[in-house]
Amino acid sequence: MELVNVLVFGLVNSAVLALTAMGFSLTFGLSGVANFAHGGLYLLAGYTSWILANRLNLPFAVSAVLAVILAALLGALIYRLVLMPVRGIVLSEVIATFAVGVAILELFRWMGFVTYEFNLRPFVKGSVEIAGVAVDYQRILIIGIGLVLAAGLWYFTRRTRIGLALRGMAQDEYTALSVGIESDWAAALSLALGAGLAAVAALSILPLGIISINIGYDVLLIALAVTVLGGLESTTGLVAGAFILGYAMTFTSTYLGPQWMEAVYMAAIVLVLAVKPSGLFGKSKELEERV
Amino acid sequence: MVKRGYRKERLDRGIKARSDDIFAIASWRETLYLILPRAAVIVSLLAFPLLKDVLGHYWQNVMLITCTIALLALSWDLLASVGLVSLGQALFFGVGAYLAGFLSRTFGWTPLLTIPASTVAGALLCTAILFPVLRLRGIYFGLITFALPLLMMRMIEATKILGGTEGLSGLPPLPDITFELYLVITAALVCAFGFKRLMDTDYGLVLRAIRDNDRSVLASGINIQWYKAQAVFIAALPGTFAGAFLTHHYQFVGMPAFALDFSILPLTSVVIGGAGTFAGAVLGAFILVPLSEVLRAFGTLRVVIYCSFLIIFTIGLPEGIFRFIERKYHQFERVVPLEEVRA
Amino acid sequence: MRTDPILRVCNLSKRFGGVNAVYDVSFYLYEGETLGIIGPNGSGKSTLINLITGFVKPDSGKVYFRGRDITGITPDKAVSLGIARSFQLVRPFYNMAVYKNLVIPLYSPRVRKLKGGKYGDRDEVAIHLLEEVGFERDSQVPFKTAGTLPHGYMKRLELARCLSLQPEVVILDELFSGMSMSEIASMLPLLEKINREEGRTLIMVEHRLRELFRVVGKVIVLNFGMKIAEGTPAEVMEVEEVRKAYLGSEVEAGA
Amino acid sequence: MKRLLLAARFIFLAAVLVIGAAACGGKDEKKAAPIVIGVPTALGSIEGADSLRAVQLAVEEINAKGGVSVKGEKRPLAVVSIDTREHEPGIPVTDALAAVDKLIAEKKPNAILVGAFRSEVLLSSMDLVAKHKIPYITTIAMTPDFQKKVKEDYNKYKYMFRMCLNAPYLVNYLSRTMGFVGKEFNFKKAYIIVQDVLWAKGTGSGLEKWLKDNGWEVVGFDAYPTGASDFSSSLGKAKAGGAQVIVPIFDMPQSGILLKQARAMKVPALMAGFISPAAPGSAWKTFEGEVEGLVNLLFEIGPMPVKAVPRSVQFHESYTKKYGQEMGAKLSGHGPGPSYDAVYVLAGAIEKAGTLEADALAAAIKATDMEGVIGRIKFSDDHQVVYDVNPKEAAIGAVFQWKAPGVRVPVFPETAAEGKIELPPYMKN
Repeated sequence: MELVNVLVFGLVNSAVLALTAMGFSLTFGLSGVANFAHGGLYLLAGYTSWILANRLNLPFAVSAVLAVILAALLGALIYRLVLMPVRGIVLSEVIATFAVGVAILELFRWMGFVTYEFNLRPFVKGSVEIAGVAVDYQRILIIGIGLVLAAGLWYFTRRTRIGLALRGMAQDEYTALSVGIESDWAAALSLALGAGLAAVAALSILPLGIISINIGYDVLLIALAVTVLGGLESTTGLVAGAFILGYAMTFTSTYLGPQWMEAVYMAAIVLVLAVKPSGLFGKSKELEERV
Repeated sequence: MVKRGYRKERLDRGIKARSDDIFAIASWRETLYLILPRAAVIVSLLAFPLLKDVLGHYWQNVMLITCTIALLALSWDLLASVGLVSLGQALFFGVGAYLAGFLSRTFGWTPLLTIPASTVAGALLCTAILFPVLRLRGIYFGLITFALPLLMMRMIEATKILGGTEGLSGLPPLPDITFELYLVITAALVCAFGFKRLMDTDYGLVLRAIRDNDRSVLASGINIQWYKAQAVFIAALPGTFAGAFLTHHYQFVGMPAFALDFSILPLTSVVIGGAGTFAGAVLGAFILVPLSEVLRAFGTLRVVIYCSFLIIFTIGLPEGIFRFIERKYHQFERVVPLEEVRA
Repeated sequence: MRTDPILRVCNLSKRFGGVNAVYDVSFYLYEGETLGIIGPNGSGKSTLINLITGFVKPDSGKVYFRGRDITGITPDKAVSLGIARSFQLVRPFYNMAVYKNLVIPLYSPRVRKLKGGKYGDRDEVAIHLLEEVGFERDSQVPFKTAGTLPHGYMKRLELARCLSLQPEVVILDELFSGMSMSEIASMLPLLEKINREEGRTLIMVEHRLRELFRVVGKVIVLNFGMKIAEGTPAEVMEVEEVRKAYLGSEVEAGA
Repeated sequence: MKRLLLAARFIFLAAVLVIGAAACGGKDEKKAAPIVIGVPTALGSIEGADSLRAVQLAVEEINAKGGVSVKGEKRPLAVVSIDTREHEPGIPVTDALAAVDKLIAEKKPNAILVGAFRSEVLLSSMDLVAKHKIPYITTIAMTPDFQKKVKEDYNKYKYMFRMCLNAPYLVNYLSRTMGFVGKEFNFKKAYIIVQDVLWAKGTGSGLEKWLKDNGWEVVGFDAYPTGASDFSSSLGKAKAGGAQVIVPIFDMPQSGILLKQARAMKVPALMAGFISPAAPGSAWKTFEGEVEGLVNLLFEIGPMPVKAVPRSVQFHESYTKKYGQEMGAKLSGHGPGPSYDAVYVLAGAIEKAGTLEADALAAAIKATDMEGVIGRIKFSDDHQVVYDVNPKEAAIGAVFQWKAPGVRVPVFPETAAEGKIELPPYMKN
């Protein structure tokens, strides 16, 4: 019973982590930009959907679609306005996007989105019993969405022409130019796709609780943790990282006590990286192998 | 087609101290030209504590925090010149802060003893903590260092050591604010000029070489890990000092000593000021911290405005303010008629 | 009765992802000797050097230096013992002045132990070394940033870096590639001086066989990671396998 | 050059923004030498923002009646606030203290109300306040160490008072609730889930001790780090262990997940404790009725009107009138009540002392005895307002239960109760 509980919710937690980090990982894999505005975009989508549904009384589905589109547009805009002038200076990219993310989050705080009333509707209500453990449909849906998106992402970057070209560009711009893709356009697209994925994640995960601003900061940390553990640019790594952390958390929480959850989580990252510095599935950038 | 017009021409004044080339200072005027900017900074910083009646207690406190962040920024800049990009300066700060708290709580030492002791011991401890991950490069090293302070925080929270979530309060204070100011300002100045001098020696050359091309350094018979460890130790010194110092200033140390702000602020200071110059790091801190204080008037909007400034600076002056000023100081512009250009 | 060989390589092997980069290679070299390592592209020459100098750890086999086991030693330790190498793809410290490039090796524990030296002194030593490898006297070249050097000069800088370490064994990885005939011609006396007058043991990996054979007394030939021949240049070129492997690949490369 | 132009344009835009904001932000309405009340707290937090609004409400009321008389002269009250951002992750204590410092140095407040949000900020700002000798009434941070420190060095810290309750009182309310539940429904098994912060853990372990002493079985006691977003392990254990009551003690928004997850996992237990998002009146709508049956603490009354304390009803009405129906419904369960009262305590003390001098004022505050929103206000020797169960004798917190169709029914203490704890619908069949 307890084991079933751990297995089921470990899976749920892994899916939540994977979904949360997916947008960040995609953007990094396609354009090499570490988008530290990820958390800001995530919450932006959540709040936008809430405002549209509760203030303008739009149907939930419409509000969700609009929120995803808005996040994607903003992602592209961030590239155009903020990232393009500092393209290639990694530190400036990180700081600029981090500042954008914090600005988004704190703008919502200033506008008074700090109270406890921001609740997104789950896609489906109710729960079902799996081997004696009751799980709600929303969590099962999260697993499903996570799986579908991860598979889609893998297919997109490995099998489609445009995906391959985009990925090629992250390594070598000439290749991409020869396929006829303009570098800036592609990078903007990768930011937009990443932001869109962040929005999808927000709309499926946020209904589990209520929306609050500090979640935005946590989301960025989760995205970093998962992708670093798995290897920054790899979809397989993303899934592996999410599973390791998700189950590590659930196991720790059940058998060691929840207060150890984050300590174990952090220790796992530090340990993995100390042994395999570029993450589980990342391309190694160690000295020995560059010679 | 023939275009006529004027263009601006930039000329180098050609007076620089300690460049890679051989140089000679010819006259008093040129000596003054070189020394004046440095002297002005040192004098005005050292004069600051004397103005306590004019500026009041609050701005003195701001000065303390500014210098603290400047120290952490200097530490960041030194690490970066060996090629280690840290996203976790809070580690140094927190280790120093907690060591000072621990030493004075357990052994009852005075701050005059705990500060130097925890500065050195803290730097050693940080070096030991970071040693296994020194072979990581680029963003991976950054992300590990990002995680380490958070890990420390969680460890203290989970194990309840060193006061757990409550922290240690009621620690002994330093004599008075003037003393504190002189201590921290001197530390910042010594680090800024000392680091600059250090990087100009052959030793510093080796450190810079490790960042540029570690393969050749290795083939030159130099143990990279060992030199990186030394660099981490040196870089940790100002950080642990800052932590120990603020612990005694506030007579309190707690989990927020590992707070994200202590990682982010130094980093942004360097980016604003200009990396690799040390003076830029200090300048950045002296812009960002007071700016953030001035912006307090805006309440919760403050952070948004602050972030906007940050974005503008990073986009507008990617080389950093210090390099910009330096260039302007060493060059003069004049307008010359444009030669005929055939297009 | 001679002493131990200065360098002895026994059954060295290394696999990269299922491919034998170096397989069961053995040779030895006495102090003051010269050795050429030749073979077609991808035959494992550079890997062999990486294995000896510690940049890559071997899967099996041993390396001895003056009878002492140095298998899997770190590169900086190898230098400390007196084994210096150059790289095929030269990457100097682009942002530093040329002579400052040499201050780095001059700062190494080996040189400090042998010569001492302090800040400022090393600059002079560096400039002197540069003159030795053929940088014109009194020119401004040593004071330019290394990134602006033409390729031939970069190669010489790389050689100067090796020599600055006062090594007992000098391993040069394709020193001549990218150099003009006249440049190579000017290098040959220098190499002879290093070997004959200064008594340093010399190992050269080369494609330019004719020039190589003027310097080295002994040659080993690699193909697909395996040693297929060993001997004096004349002996080696008589071996059928060598001619086939070498000419075959040359033809392929030409096609 | 182009880049510079770009930068210049951006800086210009930013300057316009700043100046514009400054123009909007400036609100000077100085009359004859107002008495300045400083409010340094986390204004971005719900507790901090509501507390500031409550203080402003009280100040307006007092000013409408002409102000506070000091030695016969009627002087108005003025509020100056500063945001300390304490509630945000990654903000060091030093930053919050710098804000307090700035407020003191620049606005020279005669007294400070509301004050620190986090316990460690409260503790570390005590020395600062002692140095400046400013009467300080704190209404949010709850650490028991505050009283310990006041007791240890009374002369130094005598300017500091606390009007919100602290952990021991919470234990008292919760244990009495549990006593009632145990008797009424014959429950004997409880599961405690707390946030891994000082006050919550303190409350949790205090309650655990009481439960064990009174014949309960504590099935489990888990502490979750702030920001945790999955509670499946504890809920699973609670369900498997047959816990009849789950005691959650959380003041983070993510505890909303706990509430929803307990329903999703069909845990057949009564929830009785503190979940901050479930405290305001708007929670029924937010959680779409899933809060039904939840027994929740209200740290201090005021945000929820209790008929037995007329001032609380009055407060709620005037708050709703000033800030609107919606704001009234969102009022935080912790902070606003005592913050509102603190202004009246201060005003009363000033009139009684007849001076703004700190020592006299502190003594006058210490001697306070008045009817407030939170009940009867009296300070103990260690400068903590006494909380108990009878609003005629002491300040009270309250325990309420969410009942259909979305009302909060006070169920404890008996003196203020308007209903009884009932089993939620999911436990009835």
